[in-house]
Amino acid sequence: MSDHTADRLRGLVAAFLRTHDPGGDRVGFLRARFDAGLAWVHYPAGLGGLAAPPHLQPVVDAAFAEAGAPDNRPRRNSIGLGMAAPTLLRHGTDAQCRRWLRPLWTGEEVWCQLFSEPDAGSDLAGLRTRAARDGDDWVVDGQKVWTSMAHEARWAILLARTDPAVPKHHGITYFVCDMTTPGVQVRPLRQLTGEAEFNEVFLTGVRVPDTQRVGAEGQGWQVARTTLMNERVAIGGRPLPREGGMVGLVARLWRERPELRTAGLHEEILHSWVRAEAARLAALRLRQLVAAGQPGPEGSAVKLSFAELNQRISGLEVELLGAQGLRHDDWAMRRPTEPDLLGRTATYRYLRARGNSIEGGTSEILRTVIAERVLGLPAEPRVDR
Amino acid sequence: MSDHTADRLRGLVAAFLRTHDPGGDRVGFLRARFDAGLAWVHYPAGLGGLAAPPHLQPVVDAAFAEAGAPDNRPRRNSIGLGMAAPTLLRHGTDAQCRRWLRPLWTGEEVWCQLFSEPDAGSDLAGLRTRAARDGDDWVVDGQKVWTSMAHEARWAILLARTDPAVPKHHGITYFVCDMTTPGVQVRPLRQLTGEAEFNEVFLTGVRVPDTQRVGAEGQGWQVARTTLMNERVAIGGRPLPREGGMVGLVARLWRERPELRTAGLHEEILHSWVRAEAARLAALRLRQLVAAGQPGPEGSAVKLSFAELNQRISGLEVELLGAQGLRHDDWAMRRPTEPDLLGRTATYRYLRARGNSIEGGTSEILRTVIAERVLGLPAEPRVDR
Amino acid sequence: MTDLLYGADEEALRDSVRALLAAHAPWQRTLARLDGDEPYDAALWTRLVDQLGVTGLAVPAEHGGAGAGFREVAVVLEELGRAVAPVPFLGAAVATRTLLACGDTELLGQLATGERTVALAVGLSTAPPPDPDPTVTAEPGSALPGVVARVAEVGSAPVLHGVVDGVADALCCDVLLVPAGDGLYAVDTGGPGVRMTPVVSLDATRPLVDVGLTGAPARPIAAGAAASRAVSAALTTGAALLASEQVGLAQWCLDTTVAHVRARHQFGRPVGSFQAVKHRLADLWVEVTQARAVARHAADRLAAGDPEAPLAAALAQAYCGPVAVRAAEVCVQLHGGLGFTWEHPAHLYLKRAKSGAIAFGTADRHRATLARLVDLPAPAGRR
Amino acid sequence: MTDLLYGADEEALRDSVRALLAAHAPWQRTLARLDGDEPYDAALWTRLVDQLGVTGLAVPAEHGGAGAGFREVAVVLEELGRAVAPVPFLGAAVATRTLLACGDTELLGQLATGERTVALAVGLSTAPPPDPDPTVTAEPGSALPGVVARVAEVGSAPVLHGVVDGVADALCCDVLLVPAGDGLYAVDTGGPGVRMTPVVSLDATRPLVDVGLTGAPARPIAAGAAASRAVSAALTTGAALLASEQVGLAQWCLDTTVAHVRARHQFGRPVGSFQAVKHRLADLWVEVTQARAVARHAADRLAAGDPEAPLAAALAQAYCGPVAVRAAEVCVQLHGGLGFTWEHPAHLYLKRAKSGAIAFGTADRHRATLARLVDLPAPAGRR
Repeated sequence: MSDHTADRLRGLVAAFLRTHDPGGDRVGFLRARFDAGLAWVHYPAGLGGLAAPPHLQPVVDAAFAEAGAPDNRPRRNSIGLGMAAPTLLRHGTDAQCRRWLRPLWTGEEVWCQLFSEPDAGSDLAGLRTRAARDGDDWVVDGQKVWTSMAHEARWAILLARTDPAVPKHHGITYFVCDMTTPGVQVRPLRQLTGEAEFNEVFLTGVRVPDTQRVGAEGQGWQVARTTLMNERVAIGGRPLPREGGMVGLVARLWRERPELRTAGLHEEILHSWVRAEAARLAALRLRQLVAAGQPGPEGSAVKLSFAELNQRISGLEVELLGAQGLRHDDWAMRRPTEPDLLGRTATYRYLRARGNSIEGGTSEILRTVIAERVLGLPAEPRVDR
Repeated sequence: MSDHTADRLRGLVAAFLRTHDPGGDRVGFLRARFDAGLAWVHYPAGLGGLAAPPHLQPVVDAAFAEAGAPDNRPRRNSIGLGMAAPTLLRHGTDAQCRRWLRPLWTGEEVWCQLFSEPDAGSDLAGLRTRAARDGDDWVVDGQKVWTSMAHEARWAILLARTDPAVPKHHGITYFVCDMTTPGVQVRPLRQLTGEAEFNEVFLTGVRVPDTQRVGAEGQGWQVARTTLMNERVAIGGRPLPREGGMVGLVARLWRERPELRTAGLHEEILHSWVRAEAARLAALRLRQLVAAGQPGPEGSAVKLSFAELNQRISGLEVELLGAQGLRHDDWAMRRPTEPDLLGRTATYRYLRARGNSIEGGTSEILRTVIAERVLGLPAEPRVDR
Repeated sequence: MTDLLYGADEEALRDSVRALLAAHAPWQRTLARLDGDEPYDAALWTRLVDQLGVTGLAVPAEHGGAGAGFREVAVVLEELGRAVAPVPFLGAAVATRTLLACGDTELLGQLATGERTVALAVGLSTAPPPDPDPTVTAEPGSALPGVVARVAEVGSAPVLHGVVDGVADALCCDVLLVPAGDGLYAVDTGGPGVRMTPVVSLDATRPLVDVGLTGAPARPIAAGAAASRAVSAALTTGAALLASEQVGLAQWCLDTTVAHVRARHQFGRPVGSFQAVKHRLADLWVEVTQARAVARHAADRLAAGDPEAPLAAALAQAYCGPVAVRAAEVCVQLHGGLGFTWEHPAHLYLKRAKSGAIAFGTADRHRATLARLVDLPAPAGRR
Repeated sequence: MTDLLYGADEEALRDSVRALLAAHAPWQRTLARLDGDEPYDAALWTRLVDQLGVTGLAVPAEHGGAGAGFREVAVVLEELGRAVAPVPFLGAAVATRTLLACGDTELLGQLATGERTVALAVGLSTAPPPDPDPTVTAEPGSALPGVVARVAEVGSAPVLHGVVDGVADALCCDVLLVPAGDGLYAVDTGGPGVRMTPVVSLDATRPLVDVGLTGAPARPIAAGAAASRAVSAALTTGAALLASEQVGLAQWCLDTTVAHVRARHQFGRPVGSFQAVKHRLADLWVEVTQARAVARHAADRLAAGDPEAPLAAALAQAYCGPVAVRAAEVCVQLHGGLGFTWEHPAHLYLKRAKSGAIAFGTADRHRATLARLVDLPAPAGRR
């Protein structure tokens, strides 16, 4: 147990704010906050933290927000903050942590993820990208897909096969790849909304120094598992007020446009409202469990049900709009850096939400994970190892 | 092609009725109808038929029904008529057909089915009942479950393992078992409705003459597959008028009891009505396909969707009844010979309908059958052969 | 803010109840009772009251109770739902809320100690009124849900006439709280003019009775708006607490089914290794997880006396009732033929779940209440 | 009795349409069109009209048509749905029904031969009126769905003013049939006072236009109840026929998904060997099978001029619209990341399906119509 308390941390923030102007230089302020251990308070001292309990992080964030301090634009660097940082902390060397964590946290360096491949989606361990040893470097060749932020990222976390002779999970190694290295080619991947949030990344003779290997050679799968778990919690972990998600948009529409109401859609909106509120309370309960030091396995449930809800509610919204639901705003190819599920049109939301049950682990995979890890049901007979 | 036409068969029925009084001795009338080839017109001459096309059977049945002739109480002998008879016709010897088909069709001898076992339900081929050769007889030992009509039946179709040394599907043989043989013990199997439609049957040293074997030794699985397919068609094949099934009961309740109506249940009854009508039209289309000589694979769909509908609609009916839905008629142990899904109370229907997705092939098995045989999807990796 | 967790005291209480039920109310005993004449397990009830003091949990200490609250009552109900136990605890909790609202401390004290068993004489299917505030209705009496009895006087003492059908947890009770006219009355079931006719109930572990009153002597305990508010609060309490029972029931169905499909083999594999079975149970687990949060929220808001308690109760019945039914239906289905037999306990849970989906109003009525409370109005007029 | 099968002529027609579409409208071409300026495929339309005479199918031979009927039109729509083809055939079929009802044989003849393309100027989301018999409404004009234009006169010739938003299959049409005042008028789109503004449509393969009329010269073709009946019949026709398009679309989604999961391997196995995937596709197959029967029934009753055609049409849209949406959603999901890309055709089907769920009224409106037609009335008053 640490001797940190919420009050003590609020005191540290207040002291920090007395010597650092939240309205001054943005990057300078964030660097100083990192150096003061007030970035991730549960990280070790020297790496942005104070080794405090994780549930005190919201206290610190709230205190900075109240003071009008700039944040580190977390949605712009969600891979870096949600996946790369915890993996580096757990599996990286001290030198790696010192090189990468500070500019990652301040947002000076954005990160992306080179995991999925055209033939290795749900079955990520089936990946084919090769990394071959050459002196102090690895030479990487292959193709990755579904990489968000690749066109803005400085660094990527990368999974590549370093030993094709051993069974599939065993020959994979985890690297950090500099996206400015020659041989890294990024192409937009247009999605059904017309725009391209994601990219394909082609790796041709890309040299990655062995010092950028994370974890032991051949241990990449174990290293990645930490990260994949973090991705799911990151997606599902934000707290919502009542009607805070998509259901709020359709509820507002219902209230403001009485001429659209029908008895059938009334039942549907009530069903959706009930399910959204149940999912919200379950997510809140998960946060309370985590805060009480009893993290449960409910994280996968949160992602699964928000995907279903987003799809159901956006579909309802389009039908409720009727004539207007037949119209879209724009099919032009664009390059957003993050999905905008509460903005744009209902048709955009409906289409974009289809991806919620595919990205970050398909709903099918999540159900299997729940069945096996939570309920303890037996795995299927395996034919691929 | 045969030269039978609907008109010609109606003429034969008319001629038969001129010499046989439909109001006279019931069994005598039915025996004569069988002998005239007007029982199953698509069966061969001498075995109750005239080798006519199957779609002409309804013409003959309608003509007899119009004349007020007695029927053979088909629901009382559904295993005999739907499963045993077609199997005997296809796989039985001439002597077997001549011995069994006539009293089966007239209803003088009721049949039951000894297939399922406590540990072999969906995986029927995993059955353990043994039949060992002893001279001209087989000696059968084992336990069977879910046998309807066993307490009234004279004969049973029986699957037993005759060779435990070969893989599971290969060592099974198909027999006809006389239910009056010593060693056959029938015990009621009480179900969740409180009554016992079904039985457990214990077979202890039961002697079955080899002349009652159907098909070759070890070929029982192939013989049974014919029968199992027939079971599904038999369950789904009856034609229904609009609102002819359970949906008619709940629609009548809705019309007659306006005080029970709520907006939420209105949507639910409309959804159910739509699904019931869609299922009915699909079943009708299947009949039209069969009549046109283009039998499709839709039979499994019919059974699957009627099970779902019965469950959904009876559940709705109980809720619509409200206070009255909290009451049942009687939990006493009784011995009905068939389910009465349109009689008794809504609570009975709700409970009894739970079995619709289990009996005669679970809904899970049916979905797998559709996926593999209709859609051509690959089987799962098998670990049991 | 709402507290959705279980406190240490609540966990200790759960352990005690579960241990007592495991020792004295295995399902085999409950099942055997169905063919007997005594649907309630009087001995079990005595143990719960005497050893664990369950009827006193929500009663303040100064009136002889434990001074805990409805969060604790909800925990007990989770365990009773898990065991589908045939005891009149839910009815006692509803009666407790009624008496707390009326301020009838004497009867409350007797209820708390188990000296007398009390039930509210309202049909089990009665929903809380869509508007929990009776002041908006014109006639005060019309806001009393379930009013079917009328008041007369013999000398200066009131007597009641009428019938109340389908009352739960009343079969063995000593006192009925009867809404009649525009008031609420206590009627001694051992007195004259009271006839209790048992009903063949869908859920035989919660047997109903039809109550007939023919000049039954009655003691007024609340009148007018106070009576309306008491009955309304009682029905909201029933709806909120039933959700916890449903969570316990659903969890049992899930746990039992998971255990079964792990053990049962078909096609040379555990049934639970088939993906469609796994995914169905994963979806059910998600629903049970959410139902637990929803039920906990309803209990917590009830215990806090929050004005949003009716909203939380409506949400609880809109969500948890259907989840419990689905859980019981999946339990029967995935047990295959076994789940369809009388000898397996699954049907006890199925009948309790389906009965619970009607108790205190069906889910659609609670959705309609939510529509009012969260301003999602029905379309004006007909479509 | 209703005939739910396909006749030999219908199968031959299907083969011709399918072959033509395979040769001239592969999805790659349709997809590429989305980034261009011409959403409709005029060349494909010309082939369908000239080589196969699709616009004449439902027109009697004496007016220059093929004298087939709406069953055959439905077969063509199944194939167009299967190919998500960007041609204005559904609109032409609706216009045909309008003109048949009005008895305007000259325009009908021009439509049949393809000399002129005609569309009914009503927003695509307009549902058939719940009561198909306009005599029950008090004002004759009020029974005209989609009326937004008004009639004026210049000299003795009528001209129209107003807007009609979101009209389908009108982008390239020569003649609009416009409900206005209490009549129905033919307006030449090449004439003065007509402005057609293209809409960014959810389903870009069925592009909508907003029609603006400012003193557009118009020729009356029906008035009063006859006009109402014509528009009502036309909308019922649209609802009934759209179901066949939806069946074709759903069947493509099912077939394409089955092919994909048979070929795609993950975890060393075809994705289609996983039980949850198999069961989901089996359920979808059951739904598509039923949708086919329902759509066939609607086309057959329409062709037969049965008084129950409105009931069959309402059933068709209550059932087939949601099935098509589910099929397209399953198609995207089971294609994984691939199905989410612009480069795979799944989204063309998804957008057509979702758009179709609104076209001619959403499923819930059709359920409400069914409630009237089969005597399952909504609860009186509010809950």
